[in-house]
Amino acid sequence: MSEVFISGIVVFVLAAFVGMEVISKVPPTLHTPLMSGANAISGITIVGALAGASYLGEGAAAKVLVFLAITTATINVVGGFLVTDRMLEMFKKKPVKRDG
Amino acid sequence: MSEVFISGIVVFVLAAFVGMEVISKVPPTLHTPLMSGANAISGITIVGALAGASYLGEGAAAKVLVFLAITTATINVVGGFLVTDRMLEMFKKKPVKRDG
Amino acid sequence: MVELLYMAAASLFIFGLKMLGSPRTARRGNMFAAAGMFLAIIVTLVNEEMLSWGMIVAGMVVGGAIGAVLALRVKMTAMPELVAAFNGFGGAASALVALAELDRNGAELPVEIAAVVAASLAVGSVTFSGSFIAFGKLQGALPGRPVALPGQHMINAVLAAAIIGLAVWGAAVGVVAPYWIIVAVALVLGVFGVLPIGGADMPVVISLLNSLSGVAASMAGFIIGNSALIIGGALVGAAGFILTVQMGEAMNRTLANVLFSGFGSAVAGAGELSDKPVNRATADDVAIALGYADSVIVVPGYGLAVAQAQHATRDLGLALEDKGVTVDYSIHPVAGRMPGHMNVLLAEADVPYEQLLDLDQSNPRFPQTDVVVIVGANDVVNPSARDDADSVIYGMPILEVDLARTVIVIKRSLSPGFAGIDNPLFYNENTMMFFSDGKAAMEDILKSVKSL
Amino acid sequence: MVELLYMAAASLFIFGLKMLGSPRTARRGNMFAAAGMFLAIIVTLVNEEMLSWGMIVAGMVVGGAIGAVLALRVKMTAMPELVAAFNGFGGAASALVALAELDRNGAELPVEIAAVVAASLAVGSVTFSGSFIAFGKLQGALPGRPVALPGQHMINAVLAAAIIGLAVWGAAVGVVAPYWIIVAVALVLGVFGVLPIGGADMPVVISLLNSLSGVAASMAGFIIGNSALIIGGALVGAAGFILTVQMGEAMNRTLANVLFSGFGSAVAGAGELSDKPVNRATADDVAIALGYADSVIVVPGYGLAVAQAQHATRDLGLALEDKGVTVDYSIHPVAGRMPGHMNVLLAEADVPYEQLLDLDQSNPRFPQTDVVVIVGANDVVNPSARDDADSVIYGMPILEVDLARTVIVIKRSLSPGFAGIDNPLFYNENTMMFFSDGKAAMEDILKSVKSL
Repeated sequence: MSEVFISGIVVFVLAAFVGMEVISKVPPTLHTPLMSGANAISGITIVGALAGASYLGEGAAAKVLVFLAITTATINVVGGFLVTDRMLEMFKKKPVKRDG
Repeated sequence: MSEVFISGIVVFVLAAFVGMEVISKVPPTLHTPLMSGANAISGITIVGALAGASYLGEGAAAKVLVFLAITTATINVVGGFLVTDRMLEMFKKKPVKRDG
Repeated sequence: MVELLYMAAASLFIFGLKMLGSPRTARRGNMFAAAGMFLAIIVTLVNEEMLSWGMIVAGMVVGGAIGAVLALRVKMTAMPELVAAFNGFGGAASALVALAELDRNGAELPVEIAAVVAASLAVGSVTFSGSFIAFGKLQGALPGRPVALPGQHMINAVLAAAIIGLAVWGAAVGVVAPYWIIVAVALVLGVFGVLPIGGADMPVVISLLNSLSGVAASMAGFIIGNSALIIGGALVGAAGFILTVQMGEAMNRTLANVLFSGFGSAVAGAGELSDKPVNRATADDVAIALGYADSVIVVPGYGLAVAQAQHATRDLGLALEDKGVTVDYSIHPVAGRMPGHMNVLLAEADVPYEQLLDLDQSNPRFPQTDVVVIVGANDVVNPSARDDADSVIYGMPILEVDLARTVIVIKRSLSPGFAGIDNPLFYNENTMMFFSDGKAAMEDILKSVKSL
Repeated sequence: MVELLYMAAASLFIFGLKMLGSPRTARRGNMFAAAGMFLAIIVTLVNEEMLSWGMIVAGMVVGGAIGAVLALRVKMTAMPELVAAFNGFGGAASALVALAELDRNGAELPVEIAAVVAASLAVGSVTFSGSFIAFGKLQGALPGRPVALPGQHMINAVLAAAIIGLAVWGAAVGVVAPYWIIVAVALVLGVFGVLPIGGADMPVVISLLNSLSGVAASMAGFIIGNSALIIGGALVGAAGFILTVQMGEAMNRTLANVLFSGFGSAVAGAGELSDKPVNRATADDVAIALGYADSVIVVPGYGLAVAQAQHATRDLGLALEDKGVTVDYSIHPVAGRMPGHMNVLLAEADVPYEQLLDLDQSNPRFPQTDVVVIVGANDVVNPSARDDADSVIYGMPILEVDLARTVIVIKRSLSPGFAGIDNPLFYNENTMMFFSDGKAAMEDILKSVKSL
């Protein structure tokens, strides 16, 4: 195994520990926005898609794959962060207008 | 900067996140054993001392340095884990003998 | 330098996730995470020699537009579908990245790279097809109840084994074909994996798919040797896994049980419905019970979301508060179709955060509560889980509403919940059944309360 | 493979630390961490071509024997000294590893390696000398009060700047000399850094030195490119840092203030002692107050440790419980000389975990408490921190014992605490002062209680 790959494993394990620790005490009320925010973070794969675009040759298949990868990842990223913000905005509303 | 060094930085940052998250909610009662256990873990530098012993040449200075490194690190490791265990054993004692 | 900037982006993800865990900081946390993503994208665009700007811009514009429209248009009741869909797109993106790398480098790979390519394709594809099956179930295009072929588990086990076999083939021989077959098999496995899972188990399924989309991204990170992907993916994978486990605990079931039991399939647990009489109530009866109570707790369930009754429910709550009644809302961890689903709906309707009680806060309160109103919930308030050791849901932590003085159940009919079992609560002396659609019921009760 | 085994060892550290955070699992957690260390050592011994077995065995036997004897012989009251000493050895080991690498490779190093060598030497040496100054203060060989040269802060700033200059020199010229000078300067800086810090601030200092010993190990890990050191060191560095911050918060002071204020130096805050009269009490007076109380809370401080009074205190507590009195113990976060110091002492004396109250649990109780007994605590119960905006300790969270019906203070004399300020509590109407050594006092009171 290459050094890069092994240090990748180390990084993976540590990041997984961080993920577990950070999440384990979140109140149920925030589970939906948390999940949708985490989902947006998993769109980081867009970086992989963009990197793929940097060494595109002439093959049509590669072009289609990379284009689809960029598109789907962007849906995930943009949609995920936006909808999370929309939800959290609702949570922030003050309990003012009691006259409904 | 070498790749190894950079991935070292990544590993360092992630491990620091883990350390912060893991500790931040510890009850005050356990602060002393926690600190003494953590202290024993910092004795991991013994691995560096042992590695140093593997390529010792003839220089007397190097020998002295490595010997001292192994000795001090071992004090830290052995003493740290033992005393932590001793403390925690006391915490485990059941509140039975109420007749003092 | 690039690596360190990626690390900074990953740190923003970590801070963002952490802040998402607390109501005060959650919104800023989401922005931190988004800033991390922005940083990672910029770094990538600057660093790589981008030869195909046209494609990049096109992909990001199309994807961004679709994502934004979906995010801004979606009804809060449809949030589980949307999150499922986004999960699916994320999984697809990771699999596509792996395919593109395969196309570029060919299939003669070091064994560990071959393994992560196969893993990325398999996990990404399962996430994609599984998420869209979940989407279909949640949206109503597919039946919510468990759907399974005979011997479904065996079929799925064979498919999973086939994927492993194909991965070994790919690694050993170094040809591209097995990888494409992995994609096909994994897509089928995703479909077959989610179809047999009932609607009530969706919170677990969505959490798990969320976790898998992270794992897929992380595997893609190993392929291209990018630590931002590895870290970001691992964070989400681990966080989703923790949530999945918590949801399982909230149902007193293991993950394997949720995934493989076909729980609530009509055959397994239907039992007989009791033919004992129930106390039928009218809107006026309910209004009188509520209007003269000191304390009322509302227990919402998925039926509330289906009926879009969250605003009507809150209007009733406000009217009761005007009459001096204390109103709170008890939310079971797996109420609805994703973790926290009910909280989002009630927040949308401006119910203040402090009135939302979780399981641990609720149960000590019921014995001192005058009236509990159940809207569209069933299994999570079924006392069999506590009393009947033979029940399939025995041991599941429930909201013990039967300890309140009076219980009002708003429901279309006596049909059982997703667990497919009868609910003794409905036949209790102190239970009143109001058969109606949730939203209409709330509006009728509100009218009656106002005329008290 | 080696790397993965190191990662496994690091994972054991993480699980171990996590388990150390909860009473039920703490002991197993320590064993997990020790198992991780064992694994890391074995992996290293197997992996490297060990040419000097004699030296390795000698070093480990000598070090192990010293460590074991210290760990098994130490009195619980001397725990802060011991942890300080172990910290010091850890820092020394990291600096020695860096020196050995320097000796082997020479000083012509890539700039980033030169930087971590300098950091490892500086942090390790500061940790070593600072820890042994703290040890001397705690043990009584050095004065506990702040000791400082005129212009000490300026001197220390110059020393720190000199270290940075030396590091630049070393990196630029590539000779060994500056690194050795760094060690010398850092040793002096450690001495000068800790000497001006008063005994009451030791919990912060010990936490900080603990954190630094982790940082030094992590830096050593960068030098030899070993992830076990990097991870283990970073874990401890971060954990120690969090504890340091928490201790600072418990005193309402910033880290900089603790380190640089010379807080409690006699000059700064002595003020005048009030010449108001106090209520002197005898052992019999105290015994009557305690014996006829319904609820008693004992507040221990460093004086309890100095007097070795933990067992006598617990005996008195048991005697009171036999008379039907409820007895609890309130522990301020910075009571004693290291975080959690008092908890360890009371645990040693078999006081059950449930009777140990922290700050947040204690304060709501005092107004309903009949008698509070203060043994060897002073500043942490000083109401000036709450009432007197001019006090140097104003804003520090205190145990509000003055709200209890009766307060009994056991103390050798009216001398002020480490903050060097008078304590208005002593002159209150409802305060009884019993001037005596802590242990003798407890034994006398016990005798009187038994004869009630």
